[in-house]
Amino acid sequence: MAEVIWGLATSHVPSIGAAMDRGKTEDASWKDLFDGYAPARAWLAEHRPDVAIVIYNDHANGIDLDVVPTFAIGTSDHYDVADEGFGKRPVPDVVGHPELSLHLLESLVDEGFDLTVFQELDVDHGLTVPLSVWTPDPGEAWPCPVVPILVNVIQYPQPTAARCYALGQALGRAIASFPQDLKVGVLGTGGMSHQLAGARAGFINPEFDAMFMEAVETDPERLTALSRQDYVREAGSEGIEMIMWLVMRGAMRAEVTKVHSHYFVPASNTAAAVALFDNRAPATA
Amino acid sequence: MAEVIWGLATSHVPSIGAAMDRGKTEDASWKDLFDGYAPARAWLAEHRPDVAIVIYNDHANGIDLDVVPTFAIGTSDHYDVADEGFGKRPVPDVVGHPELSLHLLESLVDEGFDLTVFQELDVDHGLTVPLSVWTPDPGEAWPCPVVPILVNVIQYPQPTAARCYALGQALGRAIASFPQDLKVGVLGTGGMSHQLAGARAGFINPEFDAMFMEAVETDPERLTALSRQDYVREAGSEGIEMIMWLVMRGAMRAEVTKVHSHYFVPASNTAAAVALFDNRAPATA
Amino acid sequence: MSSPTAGAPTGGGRVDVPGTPIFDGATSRRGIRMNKMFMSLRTAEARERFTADEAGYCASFGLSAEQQRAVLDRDWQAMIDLGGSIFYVYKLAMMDGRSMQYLGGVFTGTSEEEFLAALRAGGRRG
Amino acid sequence: MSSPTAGAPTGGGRVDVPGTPIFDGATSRRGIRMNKMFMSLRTAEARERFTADEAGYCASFGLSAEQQRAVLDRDWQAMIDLGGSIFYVYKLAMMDGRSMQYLGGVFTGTSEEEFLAALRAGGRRG
Ligand SMILES: [Fe+3]
Ligand SMILES: [Fe+3]
Repeated sequence: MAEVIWGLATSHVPSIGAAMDRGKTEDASWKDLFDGYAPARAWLAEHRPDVAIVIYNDHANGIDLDVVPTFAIGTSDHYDVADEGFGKRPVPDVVGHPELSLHLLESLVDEGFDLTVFQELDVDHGLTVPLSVWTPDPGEAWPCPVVPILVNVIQYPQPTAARCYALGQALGRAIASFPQDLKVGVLGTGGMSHQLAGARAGFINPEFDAMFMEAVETDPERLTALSRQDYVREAGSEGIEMIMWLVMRGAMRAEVTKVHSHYFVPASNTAAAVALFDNRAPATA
Repeated sequence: MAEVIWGLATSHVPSIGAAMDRGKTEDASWKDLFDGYAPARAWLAEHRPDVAIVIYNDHANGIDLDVVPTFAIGTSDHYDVADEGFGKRPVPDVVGHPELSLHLLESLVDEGFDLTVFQELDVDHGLTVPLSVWTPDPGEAWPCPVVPILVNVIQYPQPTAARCYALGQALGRAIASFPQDLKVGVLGTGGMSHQLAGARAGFINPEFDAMFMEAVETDPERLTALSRQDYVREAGSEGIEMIMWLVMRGAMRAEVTKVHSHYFVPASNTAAAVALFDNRAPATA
Repeated sequence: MSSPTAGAPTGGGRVDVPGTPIFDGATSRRGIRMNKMFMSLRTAEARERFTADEAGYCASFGLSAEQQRAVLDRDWQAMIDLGGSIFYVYKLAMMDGRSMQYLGGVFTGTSEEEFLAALRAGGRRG
Repeated sequence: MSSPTAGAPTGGGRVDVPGTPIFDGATSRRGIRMNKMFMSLRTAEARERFTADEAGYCASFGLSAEQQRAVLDRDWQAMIDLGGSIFYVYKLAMMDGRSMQYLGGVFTGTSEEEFLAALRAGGRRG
């Protein structure tokens, strides 16, 4: 059976990728963010999974608005890095894991999650920036194959936080029932608070973010009780994408151990954060 | 509030449309089928809804295999009739009802159905043949606007019968909560038993079809207990599309009154059927 | 583990019925280039280009050598075996003026007439 | 009426927060031609065609007259009001060498520098 060994929550702001691609990580405006990644990266380098599941959303790069799926999964063996309008990021294309993708699809549909299947998909910064946060220097290839799971967070009505958490719980069961022994890392991406448009553009809410960061570790059910209105009001119209962290969290055990977290304002217009959770029961003393 | 006034279950075999388009409905091989439609058409002509919801699947005309949604809804004000490879059917394009579409979408997503939204969609025989079964001579326009709801019945894993029925029940609640007074007709399309490929091609199962026809009226829950394996074995690999009748049935009252039904073998390779149900409580005597 | 969804706990699982091709995810992955090619044949312009150079047209869609051979030879069973969906394969059959009953004859090892007669007699039984 | 789905009964409903555009279904329907045009600008070839004839390019995507005016005038607020999604509108801003902080200044009635300073000071509060 496959096992989730860790969960990594991280913002996927494009400028984080751009700062890395352009060698600006030591600049004054970025150094604290990247220094904050270091302990997570060091731990992750020691805990390499066989496959990673990345929960993310597309931003007008791989999917157009004529088709807007609430939840989708890629089943390909290869995902091209999208050209978002300024050339492809200088990072490797993404290798897929179709066998795991199809197993997850079948399990999730059988549990009543109405996934859309992408057999072809270009992946944008929503997926590649989290891979870069994890692995700054991938060389020729990312550390392992990836299964992309997409969530509609852009067009109302987004799935509820409770539905995202339920999807994560079903995902955890689906992973556990995969017949092969695989170590799995799960990435929940996006957030934290931010708003790009409107008179409230530039909105950041560190109190809400702190509450969310604490609760996602210790009391995720609390976050499932919040409505769309709560998320948009407290986290901003784009901060609602934090519901994707709940998919990751749902796939993990009730008790997880935080390895490291870091919070930084601003990455572009966003409160950027990283939080890494160990999913294996603490070793008995 | 909107109200479902009737449910119409009907096969959507392309040759039924072709027979109508080519004036062959009086031919020996077709006459019994079209005579069987007459009582339903007569009743429907007296019970015209303000909007119709058509549950159907696409057949390689409006959607390609790179994106396969389990459940989807169209939200457009206009759906072109697809050219399936032999010219467009000589029938009107389909007018949409975006306000109802968006209301249904919001209600269904809030109830935990993970719909995909189609803002643009060409509709194929899966949708237009049922409209022709209902209205053989539409003239310039179909009787009312249409909301298309699509179900993946072509690529395993299809949604379960139970999930389709649950979608229908939620659809019924969503219709009831629409703020405008609208009379709604619901069409569940596809079936009955048939199989197009494999050594079992040409398979027809009238006993299963008779059981299904009876149970969809009086005991639909019984049909939700059947597995994918049951449907494919008993109804054929394409007959599984009868799960779409359950979406229609779920949107209706527990007790419905059958107005008319008819069963005919073969329309092409298919056991063709029509079944019309009145959803309004019988008038008190 | 709770029951997460109404309409979920029953009815799932894999399908395996003798004589019945199941168009599942692995099959669809195998056939996607070929099925996309079939779907393209909806337009007259594409049908003309296909007819003018079948092999070149197949190659432009990235079909495997086996798939291309099946298409050029009109080996309908092989198209299904190599990942074709019957709804997509049928686009090519229509182009050739072949009916679904002709294909049924091919799949069952009988003639179109015999297949049609079996349907008219109430269909074949599993 | 039963509870049909875990994760369903809580958390739904409409969203209405002052100063916060909600990209809902009606908005997306209004903006789809314009948003498709913005998305097309990912390729250099499309950007060149757009630059050579902005009005003609807009017309080829079927923008409304108001939408076309908003695009040609770089009226960013109007693009949002007329159904633009910020992620799509941003494709045009990038072409023009404008940052998301520039847009933030436009939306909040301040300069890019002031907007950036507010972010650096911890962000704006609702
Ligand atoms: Fe995002
Ligand atoms: Fe069908």
